[in-house]
Amino acid sequence: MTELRLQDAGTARSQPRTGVARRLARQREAGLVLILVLLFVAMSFASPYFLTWENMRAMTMAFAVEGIVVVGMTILLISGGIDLSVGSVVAFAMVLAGWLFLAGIDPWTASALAILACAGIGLAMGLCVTRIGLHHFIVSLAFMVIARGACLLLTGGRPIGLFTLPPEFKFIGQGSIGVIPFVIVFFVIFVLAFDFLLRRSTAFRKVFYTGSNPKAAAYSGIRTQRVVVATTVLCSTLAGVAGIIYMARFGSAQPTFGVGMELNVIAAAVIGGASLTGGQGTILGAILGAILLSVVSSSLALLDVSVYWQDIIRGSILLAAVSFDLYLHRRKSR
Amino acid sequence: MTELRLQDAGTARSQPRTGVARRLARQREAGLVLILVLLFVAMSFASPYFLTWENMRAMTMAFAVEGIVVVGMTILLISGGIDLSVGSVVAFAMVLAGWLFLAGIDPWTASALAILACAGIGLAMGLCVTRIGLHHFIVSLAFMVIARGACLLLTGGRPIGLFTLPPEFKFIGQGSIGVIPFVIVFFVIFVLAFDFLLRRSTAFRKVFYTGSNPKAAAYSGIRTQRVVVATTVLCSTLAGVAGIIYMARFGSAQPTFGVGMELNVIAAAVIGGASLTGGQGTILGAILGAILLSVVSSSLALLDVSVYWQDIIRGSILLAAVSFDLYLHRRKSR
Amino acid sequence: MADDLVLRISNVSKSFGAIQALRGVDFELRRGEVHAIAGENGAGKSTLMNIIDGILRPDSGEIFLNGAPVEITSPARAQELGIGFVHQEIALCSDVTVAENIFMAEINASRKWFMDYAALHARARETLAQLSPIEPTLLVRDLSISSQQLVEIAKALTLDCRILILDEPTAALTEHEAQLLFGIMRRLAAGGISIIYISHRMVEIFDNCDRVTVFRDGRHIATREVAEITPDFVVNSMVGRVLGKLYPPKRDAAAPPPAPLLSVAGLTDGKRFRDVGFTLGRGEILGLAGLIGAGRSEIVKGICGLHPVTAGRLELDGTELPIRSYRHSIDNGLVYLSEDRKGDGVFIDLPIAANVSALDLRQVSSRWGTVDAEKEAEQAGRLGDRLGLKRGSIDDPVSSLSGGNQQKVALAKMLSVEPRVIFLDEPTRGVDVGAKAEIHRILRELANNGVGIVVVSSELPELIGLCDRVLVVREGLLNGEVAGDALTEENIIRLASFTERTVRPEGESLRPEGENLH
Amino acid sequence: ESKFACEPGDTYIMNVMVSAHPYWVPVFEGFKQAASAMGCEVIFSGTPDYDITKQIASFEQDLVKKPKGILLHPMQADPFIEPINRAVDSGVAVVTFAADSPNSKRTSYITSDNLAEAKFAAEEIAEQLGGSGEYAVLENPGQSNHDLRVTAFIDYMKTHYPEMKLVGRQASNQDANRAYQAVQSMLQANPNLGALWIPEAGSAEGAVAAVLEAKADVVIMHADVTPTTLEHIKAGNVHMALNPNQGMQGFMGFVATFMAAHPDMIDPFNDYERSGYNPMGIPFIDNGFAVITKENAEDFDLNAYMEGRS
Ligand SMILES: Nc1ncnc2c1ncn2[C@@H]1O[C@H](COP(=O)(O)OP(=O)(O)OP(=O)(O)O)[C@@H](O)[C@H]1O
Ligand SMILES: Nc1ncnc2c1ncn2[C@@H]1O[C@H](COP(=O)(O)OP(=O)(O)OP(=O)(O)O)[C@@H](O)[C@H]1O
Ligand SMILES: [Mg+2]
Ligand SMILES: [Mg+2]
Repeated sequence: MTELRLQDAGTARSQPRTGVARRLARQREAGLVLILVLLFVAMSFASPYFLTWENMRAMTMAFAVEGIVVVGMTILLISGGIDLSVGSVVAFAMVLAGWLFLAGIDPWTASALAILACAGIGLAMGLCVTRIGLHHFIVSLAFMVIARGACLLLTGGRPIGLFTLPPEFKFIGQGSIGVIPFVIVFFVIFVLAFDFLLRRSTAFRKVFYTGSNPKAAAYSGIRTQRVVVATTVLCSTLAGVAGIIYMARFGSAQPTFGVGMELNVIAAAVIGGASLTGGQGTILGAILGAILLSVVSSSLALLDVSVYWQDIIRGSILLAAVSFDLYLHRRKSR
Repeated sequence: MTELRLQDAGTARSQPRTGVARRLARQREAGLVLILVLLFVAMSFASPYFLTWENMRAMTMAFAVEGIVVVGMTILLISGGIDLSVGSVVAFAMVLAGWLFLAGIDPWTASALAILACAGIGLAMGLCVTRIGLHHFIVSLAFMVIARGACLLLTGGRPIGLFTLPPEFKFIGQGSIGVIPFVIVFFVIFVLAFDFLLRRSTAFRKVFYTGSNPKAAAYSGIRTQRVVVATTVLCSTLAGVAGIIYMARFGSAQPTFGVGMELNVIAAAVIGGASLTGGQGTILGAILGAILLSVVSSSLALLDVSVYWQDIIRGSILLAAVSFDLYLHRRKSR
Repeated sequence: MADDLVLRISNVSKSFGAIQALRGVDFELRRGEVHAIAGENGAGKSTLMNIIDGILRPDSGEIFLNGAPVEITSPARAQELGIGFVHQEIALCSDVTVAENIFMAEINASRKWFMDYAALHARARETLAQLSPIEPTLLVRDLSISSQQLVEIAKALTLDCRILILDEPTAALTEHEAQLLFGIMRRLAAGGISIIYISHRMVEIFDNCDRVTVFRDGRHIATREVAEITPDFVVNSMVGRVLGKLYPPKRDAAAPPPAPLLSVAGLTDGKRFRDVGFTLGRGEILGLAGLIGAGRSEIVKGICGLHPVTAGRLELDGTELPIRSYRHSIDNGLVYLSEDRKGDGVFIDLPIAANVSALDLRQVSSRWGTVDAEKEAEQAGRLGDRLGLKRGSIDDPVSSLSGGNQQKVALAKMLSVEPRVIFLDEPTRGVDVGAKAEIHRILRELANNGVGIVVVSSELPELIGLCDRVLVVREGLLNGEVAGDALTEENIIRLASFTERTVRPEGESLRPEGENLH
Repeated sequence: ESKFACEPGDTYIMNVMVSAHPYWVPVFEGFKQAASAMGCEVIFSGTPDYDITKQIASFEQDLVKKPKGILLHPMQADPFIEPINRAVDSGVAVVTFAADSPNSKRTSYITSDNLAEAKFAAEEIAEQLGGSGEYAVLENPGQSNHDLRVTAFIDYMKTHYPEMKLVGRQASNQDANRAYQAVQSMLQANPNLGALWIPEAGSAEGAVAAVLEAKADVVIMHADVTPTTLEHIKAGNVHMALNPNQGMQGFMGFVATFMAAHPDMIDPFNDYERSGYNPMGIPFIDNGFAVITKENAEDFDLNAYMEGRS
């Protein structure tokens, strides 16, 4: 089959395996880890500030919240869907929670309601896909515009200042447990939990089946429509959670927040081995993808590379990293 | 089959048919035409300015040049690819041609070189896909960033004023043949030509085969890699052509032009029946999709709808239109 | 004699990772002969054909065409060399019309700028007429698997080739279409075209082929004139041992009729079939026969909740069972094995173990709702061994298996749950003789344990050898039933084809002829 | 009757890009106040998108409504030359604000002086740091007024305060999260960073979050305001913000547009009759800017201001 186009040839298989295969699967992520290590070594020579605790902390903070969205997107991609609305939904969660808070509701309830509303958006999208039969792409594009519109409507386009949020709420975004920011603690636990669930739980196994071959899944008695709706809802819900954390962190809600986030998030998942045609992907890989993207950006800023060169370098590194990863993966699987 | 996800069930089939089937195929586009007609009737009641020649001209000009990119994207989608870099490549063509012109090269040669450079970007992307085996999505995302960086680098982030472009060059973008702008004339001929080619020419039929099932196409002796490279190059080249026309129209080159264009262009193609998994799509449908998106925007502007509502309405109309279209299509195909 | 050799394969080897698919294989093809290749699933037959067609490159070895060494680098090159190939796995462009699929290679090679659709459709209609009247303007996605198989064959017939490779072309065809195909093959061979014919059906090999080559474990075992040997010889050299009986003993016909397990009444979908009614006994194996497109698949899918029905009643063990969804059916012990292995039978990119466990994950999960990888591997290993699955690691994707072994994975999936009623649509498609006998044995064993089994098959000997009773479907109606001594090919074919297009008034008795046959 | 008033039905349009941006709200408020003083109708128009093609289309659609004049914020200068000229030729007065199209036939241009803002900011920062230290900027390549605020700032520093060292120049593209990341990195690379100049408020929100997290002592100045940055100013996290006088921009913008639509009201001492230009033209009107500090931050709460207006 060497002659054929190997569109997805390099993407990972993420099913739990035993023995050799399990080690191989780990090695898929090992490719990305290797690239990251190389980057870290290079950077620690290039800048004395790179390998400092503060910089590591800062870099982690830079992708931790978006990482939550990456998790949702990866699961959705595995099920065969895609969601362009995540950036808008993040903003919507911020704005709605902020608006409710200013209307006098306590911030925890306001946040819960906002996250629920995001889940509602996910449900609406999921039903459009399964009931009407539209494609995820076009449905989420429409909801990306609608959710953004809702943000504008709620705020009149103006950012909402939430300086009055109580400190225990702000703790979510700004607090630390010991020296480690709460955001990072939350993020790490969250990622490990979802990585475990995705590899092991029967519920998420059905997501793989559905994404790999929806027809065969239906012929295995899996209610694929429910799986699709559930993953869509999950992705929107996690975007909502991320929105609330951002709100706690910035102490404000911006209706224009998260524009363009979707491409970044999808890119992270794909770098980490998720397939755009469904059935493949891992949380760990996707998060490594997000880390790669973020560390490259942070490094360029740290080195004070000219703005005009940054994009070119970022794009090239992205390309080089995925090519190298694919190369490693191919060699290993031989 | 009720249990199955009907992801792409509604997307068009674009093969030429005979007799009844042919009429059915036409009707696919007829669904979109019907939606557009309804919109036009509603709008002409809603606003006395809608059905004026000036408004029609303004609305047509708003999508004509982008329509050229839509054509390229549709063909690429049919072949199974996707291109997120079109917006950046449009800007790159403008900026490079403008830069060369200011460096003393005559505008025609400068434009030809710029379009050639865009084709080169397409070639690079196509080779990354076919040779390295990366996915179109991630490759074009990287090139979207790189091309944008190249624009910034060439211009230092500032627009290039091209007031000194000779009038015969500006004619491309600003001139009229009789009362009809040259851009519109060019666009109509261009679209009709490509629509015909895609339906009839043996070369473009291979694009359908490749997109529908690359393996089967390869088994039939089609060099699918070449087809993929060719469609990728074509898409970038047409983006380059659009960039040159924009430059002639605006008399300037803007490094930030076309941000977010890719989603709009892909949405138009998908509304018009192109499948994101390849093998399906028509030029006419895609252009009707572009017209729909553009007319909705223009109509909202004309009606002075509050900006805070516009996005919500736009998103909802998009959703309603694709659902209605799918509904019509389903009924008909019964 | 030497110039009679069209194709010579010399010492070809090919491996996929750790799996050695071909080990120094030799093969010779003469002009105008029909040369059968036989071998167990995973013996390397398809791999060799893929090498001849340029889809795969051999690790070592040489290919000679008309005495000259050639390097076949791509299917396009193979076509230039006059090699045509009907793939075991259907590979068609589903978004494209039948006509364009048939003439794809020609369109590709054509120097013409524009398509002439009128001529294309006319010629496609002509080609198809030799096999089955499929409308050339339909999209391939709208065809049943068997029709797609016919299109795949028609595609090869249009090629101007000197060597034609047919890799299990009849696996999804009924007797009728298969006979048409054999007629065409003989005509082509008479015209000097050499044909490589791969099949697991001995009858076909012995009725239609001149020579036969046997492979085992990637090795060339023997090549003989068909006239000089017996089927037993072929089977024995394939399997490497003497095989017992092909079919297990049936239910004792003298025994009292079985207690009814599942009864179906008035099943109608408003399109493909209507007023279907029958009763399946406990421990009975019931066959469903019919021509392509008779609607057998739809009927069984309808019973399982995989195809919408407008009317109909099911009774399982005497209690009514509403048709809701396939999940509901599974939970009540009804399972269905699809005829479209690749389309909806297996998850081609997922590991073998994950495929086998898909029907009921609870069996392989821990108390906490997490999949236990060891249990899963154990289950797949056990069922795989039972079916003689030839595989690498249990974690390899199904795509790394040979066609017949993929079918075994699909079967293992069915057997993983303990169903009360099993519907099998072409269960032994592409399965080798040995494994087939084993599958039949397993089915009979299940039946003896009280499971009801319905087998849809286009292979009449299988229906006759395996089933206690066979229902014949014609144009969506049950047209009769044969059992016992009346269970013969002639009777089934007669019921299946009857007079063409006789319109039967609604409500008239459905099985007068069947009654007569008892 | 005063000639400084509208005939019934005379309509004036304010056309902008990214029309949901809150910046336009006080501008349009000023525009409306002037219009109502003169008995004119107003329409707020433009495109919600950051897309010049759409803005041109909306501008051309404005023309279909036959307004007396349009106060325009052209997203880019040159692409608007032809549409503006066509409008002016068809008798619709056009005045630009906040961004210009200098080569077109627009009659006047009103804006806050970005150079003056940059100069003020540079002076203030240099003073705060005592004339020497490290500073950094955020920028949005491609956004002309932001570009001007940044480049002019850097140039001014270079020429007037050679002791002030530019150590970081990162793009944030008006995205709080990107600004947050960029400032974090800059703080890591430059522990002695003393000041930050940010050309708009959206990025400032992210920048402040980063500075607070790093517990760094940085003098932050930015242009424009949002509710959050106001609070930061009140809390002392942001040193100072410079805000264009949006009300005057809208008010004077209207007046200039009205004047441009009524050239017959003036007969000045110049060659306008011979040369044919609009005698009401004013090449540049400076609407000025306000300096927002702890003391006056209260008065720049847009939500409070818009309370009871619409
Ligand atoms: N792409 C692949 N990757 C790994 N192993 C493969 C691949 N294709 C085939 N194999 C292995 O090569 C061996 C030969 O397979 P092949 O398909 O040639 O068998 P076959 O004789 O055609 O069997 P069948 O009768 O089932 O079609 C099998 O063991 C199979 O598992
Ligand atoms: N989705 C569909 N739309 C239209 N026609 C279809 C569709 N699916 C199948 N058919 C038609 O139905 C017939 C095949 O149906 P089906 O496969 O159920 O028959 P069958 O009796 O199971 O025979 P076999 O499985 O041997 O082909 C063909 O004539 C095919 O053209
Ligand atoms: Mg095979
Ligand atoms: Mg069937």
